[in-house]
Amino acid sequence: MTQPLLRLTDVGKSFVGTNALADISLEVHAGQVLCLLGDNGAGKSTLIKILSGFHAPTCGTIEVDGQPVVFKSPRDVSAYGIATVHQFGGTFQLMSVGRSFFVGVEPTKGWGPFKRFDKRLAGEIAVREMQSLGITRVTDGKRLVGSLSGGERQALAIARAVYFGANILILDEPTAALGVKEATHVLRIIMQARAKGVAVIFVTHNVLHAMMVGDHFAVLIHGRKADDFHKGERTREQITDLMAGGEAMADLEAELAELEASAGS
Amino acid sequence: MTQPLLRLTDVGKSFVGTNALADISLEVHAGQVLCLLGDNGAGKSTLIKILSGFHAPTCGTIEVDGQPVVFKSPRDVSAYGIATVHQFGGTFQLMSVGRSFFVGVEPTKGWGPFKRFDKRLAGEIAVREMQSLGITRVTDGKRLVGSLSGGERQALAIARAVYFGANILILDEPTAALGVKEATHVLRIIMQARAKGVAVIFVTHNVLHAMMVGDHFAVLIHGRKADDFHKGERTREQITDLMAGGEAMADLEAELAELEASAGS
Amino acid sequence: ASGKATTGATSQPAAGASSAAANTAGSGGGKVSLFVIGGKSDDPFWSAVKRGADDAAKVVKANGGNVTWLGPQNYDNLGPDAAKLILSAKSQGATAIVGADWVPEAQNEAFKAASSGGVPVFLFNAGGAEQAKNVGALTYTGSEEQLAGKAGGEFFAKNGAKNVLCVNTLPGAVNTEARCKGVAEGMSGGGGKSTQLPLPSSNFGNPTAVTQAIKSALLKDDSIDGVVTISTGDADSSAAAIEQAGAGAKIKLGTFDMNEAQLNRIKAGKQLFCIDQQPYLQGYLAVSQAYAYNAYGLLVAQNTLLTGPAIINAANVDAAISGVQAGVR
Amino acid sequence: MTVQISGTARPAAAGTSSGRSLRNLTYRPEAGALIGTLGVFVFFAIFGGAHFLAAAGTAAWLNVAAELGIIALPVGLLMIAGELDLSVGSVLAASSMTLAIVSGYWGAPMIVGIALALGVGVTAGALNGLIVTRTNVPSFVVTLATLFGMAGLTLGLSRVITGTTSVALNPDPASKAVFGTLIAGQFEVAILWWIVVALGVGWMLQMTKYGNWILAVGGDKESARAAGIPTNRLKIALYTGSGFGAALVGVIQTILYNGAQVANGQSFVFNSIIAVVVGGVLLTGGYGSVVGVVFGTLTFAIVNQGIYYTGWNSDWASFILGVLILSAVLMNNTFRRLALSYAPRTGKKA
Amino acid sequence: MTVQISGTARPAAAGTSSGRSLRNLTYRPEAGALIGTLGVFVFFAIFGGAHFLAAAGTAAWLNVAAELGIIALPVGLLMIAGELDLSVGSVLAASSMTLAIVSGYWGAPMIVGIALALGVGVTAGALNGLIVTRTNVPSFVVTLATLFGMAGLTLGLSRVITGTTSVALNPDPASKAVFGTLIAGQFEVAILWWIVVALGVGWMLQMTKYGNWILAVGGDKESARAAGIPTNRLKIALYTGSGFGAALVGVIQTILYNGAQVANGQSFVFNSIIAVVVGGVLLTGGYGSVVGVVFGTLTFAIVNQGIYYTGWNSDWASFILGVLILSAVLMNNTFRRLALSYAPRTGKKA
Ligand SMILES: Nc1ncnc2c1ncn2[C@@H]1O[C@H](COP(=O)(O)OP(=O)(O)OP(=O)(O)O)[C@@H](O)[C@H]1O
Ligand SMILES: Nc1ncnc2c1ncn2[C@@H]1O[C@H](COP(=O)(O)OP(=O)(O)OP(=O)(O)O)[C@@H](O)[C@H]1O
Ligand SMILES: [Mg+2]
Ligand SMILES: [Mg+2]
Repeated sequence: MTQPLLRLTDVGKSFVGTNALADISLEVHAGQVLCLLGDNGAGKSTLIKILSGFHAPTCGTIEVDGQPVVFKSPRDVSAYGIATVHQFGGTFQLMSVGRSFFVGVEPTKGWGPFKRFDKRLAGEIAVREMQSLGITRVTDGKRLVGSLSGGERQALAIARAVYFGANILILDEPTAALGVKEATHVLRIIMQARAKGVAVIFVTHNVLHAMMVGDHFAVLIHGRKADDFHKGERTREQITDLMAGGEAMADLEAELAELEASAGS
Repeated sequence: MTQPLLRLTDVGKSFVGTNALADISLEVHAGQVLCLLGDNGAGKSTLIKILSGFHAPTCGTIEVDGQPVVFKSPRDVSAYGIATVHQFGGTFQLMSVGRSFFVGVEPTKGWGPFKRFDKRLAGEIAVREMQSLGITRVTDGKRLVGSLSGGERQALAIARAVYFGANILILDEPTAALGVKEATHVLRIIMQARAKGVAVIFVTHNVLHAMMVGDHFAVLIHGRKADDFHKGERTREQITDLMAGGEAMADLEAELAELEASAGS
Repeated sequence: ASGKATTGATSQPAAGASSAAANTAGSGGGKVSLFVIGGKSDDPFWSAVKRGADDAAKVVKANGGNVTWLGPQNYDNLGPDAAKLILSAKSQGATAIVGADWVPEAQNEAFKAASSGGVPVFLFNAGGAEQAKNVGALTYTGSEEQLAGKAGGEFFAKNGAKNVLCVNTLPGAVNTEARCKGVAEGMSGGGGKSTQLPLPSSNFGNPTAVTQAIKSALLKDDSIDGVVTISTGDADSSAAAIEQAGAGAKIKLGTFDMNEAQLNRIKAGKQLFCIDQQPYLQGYLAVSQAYAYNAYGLLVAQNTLLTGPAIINAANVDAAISGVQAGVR
Repeated sequence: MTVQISGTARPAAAGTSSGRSLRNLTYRPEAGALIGTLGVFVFFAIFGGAHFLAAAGTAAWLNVAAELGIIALPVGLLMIAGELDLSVGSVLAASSMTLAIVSGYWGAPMIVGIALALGVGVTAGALNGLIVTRTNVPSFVVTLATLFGMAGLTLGLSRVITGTTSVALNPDPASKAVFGTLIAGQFEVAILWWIVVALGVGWMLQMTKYGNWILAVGGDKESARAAGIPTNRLKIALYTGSGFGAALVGVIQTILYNGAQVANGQSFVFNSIIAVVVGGVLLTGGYGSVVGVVFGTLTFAIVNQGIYYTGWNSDWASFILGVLILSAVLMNNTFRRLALSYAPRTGKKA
Repeated sequence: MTVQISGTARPAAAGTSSGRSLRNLTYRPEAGALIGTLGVFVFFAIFGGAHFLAAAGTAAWLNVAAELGIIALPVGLLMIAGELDLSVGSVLAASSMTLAIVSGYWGAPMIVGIALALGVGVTAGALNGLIVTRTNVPSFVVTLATLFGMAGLTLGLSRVITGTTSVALNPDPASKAVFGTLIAGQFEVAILWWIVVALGVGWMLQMTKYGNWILAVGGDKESARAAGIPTNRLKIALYTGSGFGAALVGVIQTILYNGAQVANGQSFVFNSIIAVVVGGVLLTGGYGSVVGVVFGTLTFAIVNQGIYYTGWNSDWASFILGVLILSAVLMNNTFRRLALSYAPRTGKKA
């Protein structure tokens, strides 16, 4: 097999009094989608924050392209062509769409001391990228983010990550606040990125979304990697049980079906 | 048919420069689940905020049990046995679970000037109600909300609404941040409430969840009611198209399937 | 004035109180513990008072006693804060208290509690003979704000001023109000008048805002032919304001207190006078008296020692400059 | 001015029974404040010597604490509810001038003057509350504007009415006894008032539903409103309370010191905020306790007065104050972090 | 102290072309501030008469504005980044005493004194920044503590070194010309410094990526960090800037007035915040502009000085100031609400 773009070996993270993550080993390959699954509080976001340089891991090593690296800050990480959409946040209410899109990676024009932020270009790119996600109502890069709807904001964050995720694109529950149409657009974007050879890490609680785009699956339970498999190696029921933290969902679903039946009668 | 518990007639809401909602007429019956569907920015949360007394409608009338009412504040509304889980928020980082659960409806003991907030009772009830939602790891009502995981917090808000929603229970995307197990618990709770004769209004972007628990469906597109139907009157494809704001999702899904096929090869 | 204090130790009231042994006159110097209640420590005027007190304290320390200076951190709550300091001094076993009586209504009870509790009290800087009598203090050393103001007003009038502006950057504070009131009194005695220019706290400590405010007042009313300020910093601002208003020839400048910059101006003919209370002397004499009384039972024959007001003008400015350079004026 | 709070969910691996009770202690907001108070007390007990520990020394800081505390307690409630009140300095001055003018200058009965003085405070507080809730202008700016505005109004009116800025008052024995007496010749009767206010405010915050409302409003205003709390009325009531507290201190000082000055009171603006923050209340709201504020007030008063007992050059008083404030707040932050990671051992049933 | 912002998504139904350019105007943060400045100018032009409009009257408020502006601009950047700096008052005093002592009392060359004075400001600013970013204590508390601490340190050291709290300085003509001259006998050279600082800060905020960083950090600190902005280094740099601004004003005043006093500068603490907030900067961060801060500074200076040209009794100055501050901020809030509901007409291509 080819060299993985990103390799984690025995990565762990403790907070004061909490062991959020332990012994995580994973490989992420170019042109593949890794779905990160797991119950609430399983440690998915914590892992994402380590990969984006937001948290430093307590132990373990990270390799990019076979070279061991230490991510010192999120800024450090973006130099590797890694871009992340975090579970919450990532947009700035009172900034324009164009400014918000390019926070931390501002395009400049001019040279030397006269180098300046090219706001017009920023606005144009931001609007173009959002429209490719199906958001057609945003047409002015100077519009304030605070005037966008929740879904439009989420789309802005995703568009940004897609634009800058040259090598690795990390999405933490990107579709949670999106409607069906917008969610489908995001899935399409993921597939397009994969086709371009980008490695994607995709966190979701939606088993259908996961099965639709995932090539490779990793399941976290209580901060540990419980399973790790490829597309087609598990049934939907098995995956659902794993996502529920290893509990058998069949009982609960049966109970639900029963309630439904009794109500429907 | 019986008298509806809640009836909206031609309700509308404008913000400065925006017509968020117009001409909404709806009926909510005891023992039924009304699913409110619609694209991002369709106006679902705005409608919910009107029903919870958070916003005043710009026009239209609201009747509870056949009596016209004007909701002056959220406090006013809770007197009718209506409880709401809003899309975001609803929990207080630095308060204990017990205090947070009972904000605004504190249980008291003692009498006269010595009437005081019964914190022990509050903690016990809060923990008990959360456990019935499948959250077993929270066992102390004095624990601070800020130390709960995202899903646990969402569960706390839902448990609170379920507890106080004597007549009408309103849930705005309650399962968005939840794992599969917790989401299933919430669906079960909705069915149990319905069985007890509570009227439920349930907002979701998940078509499966909607079809599983909904008795009656209302779809908003651009702030107007586009469709209104009962269980079984529409196919899943029709519902999906409606949720996408009236656009045909088939094309997009076909494109997606194609991408998936080409990737899978 | 009464002759109460003139006969030394015998005038000591209620000497038989519980802690009297350590506090009565003539304890020999070993256990002397003097407390001085003075002004805010970053105030240039009080800086000179403290310098005098510190110099006097050298003698006290050389004889095994000690002197402690207590000052409020600001003048925002002057009466109550000062009263608390007096009680604080008493509670620390002061053998004598030297204090300024800025707000008699607020402070007198505390002073009385000290003097009637067997701790000799010496007033200085503010209060005057009348309050000294009221609180049972042995002497008063200092000037009086209103008297000093009156002297300034009279000096203005004598030099032909008709309409004097009294710039008050701490409006509402008891001592600064008294200064301006005194100036008005002195002016009206000489046939002129004086109005106050109160500047809000949002200008305090910003010389430019003070300068420009004074300038506008001068532009607004061109009958003004004299400006007097309540502190040296404000005098610098006034000088700039007069210059910028283009009225250097017409408007005479005076100030309460002094430092080198003012004296240099007087010498250069750009300022008329400073009203000097000789703050160094206030500190020095008051502490020395308290020490002499505590240690040896000695008491000066006058119960009021006036250290001012002295007017410093071109005639006597050279002596004052050398004093300033020594840090004592 | 945002405070980032990081949540922790799982309990620490293990803990002995005594370990648990210790954690219960650190879990309370006042724990850091208590340690701060003890710290400065021991500090000055060592450097301030016997006089600091004697009755008179104790009275010195208790008196300062009492007056500050009567203002800091309602201001603390406001801060827990997420708002600031900078106007207390001018409210104090306005109410004490009112009393001095009405009962001193005009010679009306004391009771009338006291009632009007307290009325001025309540009105000013309600006005602050109305402006803050109606306009959504940040309370920092609103109360800064009323701080300036009321100071100007007090100065202007006093001068118009009395021609001066300092008015004397001869309180009758009854009001002297209630507001301005020295118990045992040392201890201000304000200490009793402080205790009364602390008990009342403490009961309200800890024991009644209103306390829960205050915590909720400070934690998340929109969610609190959604949960059915009348947030605007609550805030107006809290502002009224802080106006009342400032006016009460104005009355006490005027009667105790037999008169009022226009410039009085400004030092309470920052000092009350310092006392509250040192007492463990979060500046951004939603967290704090009355016991903490009481300890914060004591800490401030001990530092403020203790310096005079050390015999050190008082030039350095401000410097020491600055350093001690910072240390005390750092201590609180550590404890708040511990509190957030508090969770009971899983073995125990709820 | 939270500000609730409600978003609006859809464009208003219709608008003429001139309506659109008007909305483009109201959409900028400085629009409210500009109207505030014009308002108070017209007000005092009417009530202040010819003297206010003459060169001397103009110089009066321009001089005050210039010095305040040199501090308000970097403080404004900090506030856009979501932090406060209350310590500027003491930094100003410390730097001006440094210059007076080094070049006046000790007689070192002016250039050395000026360099050390500015160095004191930069160091103090960096220290603030380090403490704020390292400890997560709210900047209000940290800079309040340094405000007290530095004031005490300046007082203590001045007295130890010079035995007094007021030191004279005889500046050489060169430094007088650069920092402390009056152009045309009226206009302080500080006005030019203010213009330089405003152009520099304005260029940075509007034109460079650092401006984008500042807006982002103030809008949401955690998201900004996640987006790769070195938030801590940025904040330390901004604190250094406000320390430098305060020190520069200290140098200017010391040279202009030939000496320094320990107690100077405290009025800048609140005044700079007022100027910034009146200039349309959001107290909670994330929104504001340099042009707005300049207008806010002018508004404050005009009100501050204009009162003296009206001939009204200046006892009421504080009162008028309070009322005008509140009106100006209310005006801004209205405009910010309009800005948030701004959206282009849908017919137009981006
Ligand atoms: N900053 C922190 N401090 C302490 N504990 C934390 C912190 N962040 C996360 N945790 C804890 O670590 C665990 C894993 O959290 P994480 O956010 O990674 O879960 P997740 O898998 O993303 O869950 P969800 O599906 O709800 O988003 C949780 O128990 C959480 O409470
Ligand atoms: N307070 C407000 N001020 C102005 N416009 C608002 C406000 N709240 C909502 N809107 C606008 O009203 C429309 C409806 O918003 P709403 O939040 O009801 O959508 P929604 O259906 O809940 O969407 P989602 O599925 O993303 O939650 C949107 O265009 C939104 O931008
Ligand atoms: Mg997560
Ligand atoms: Mg919604």
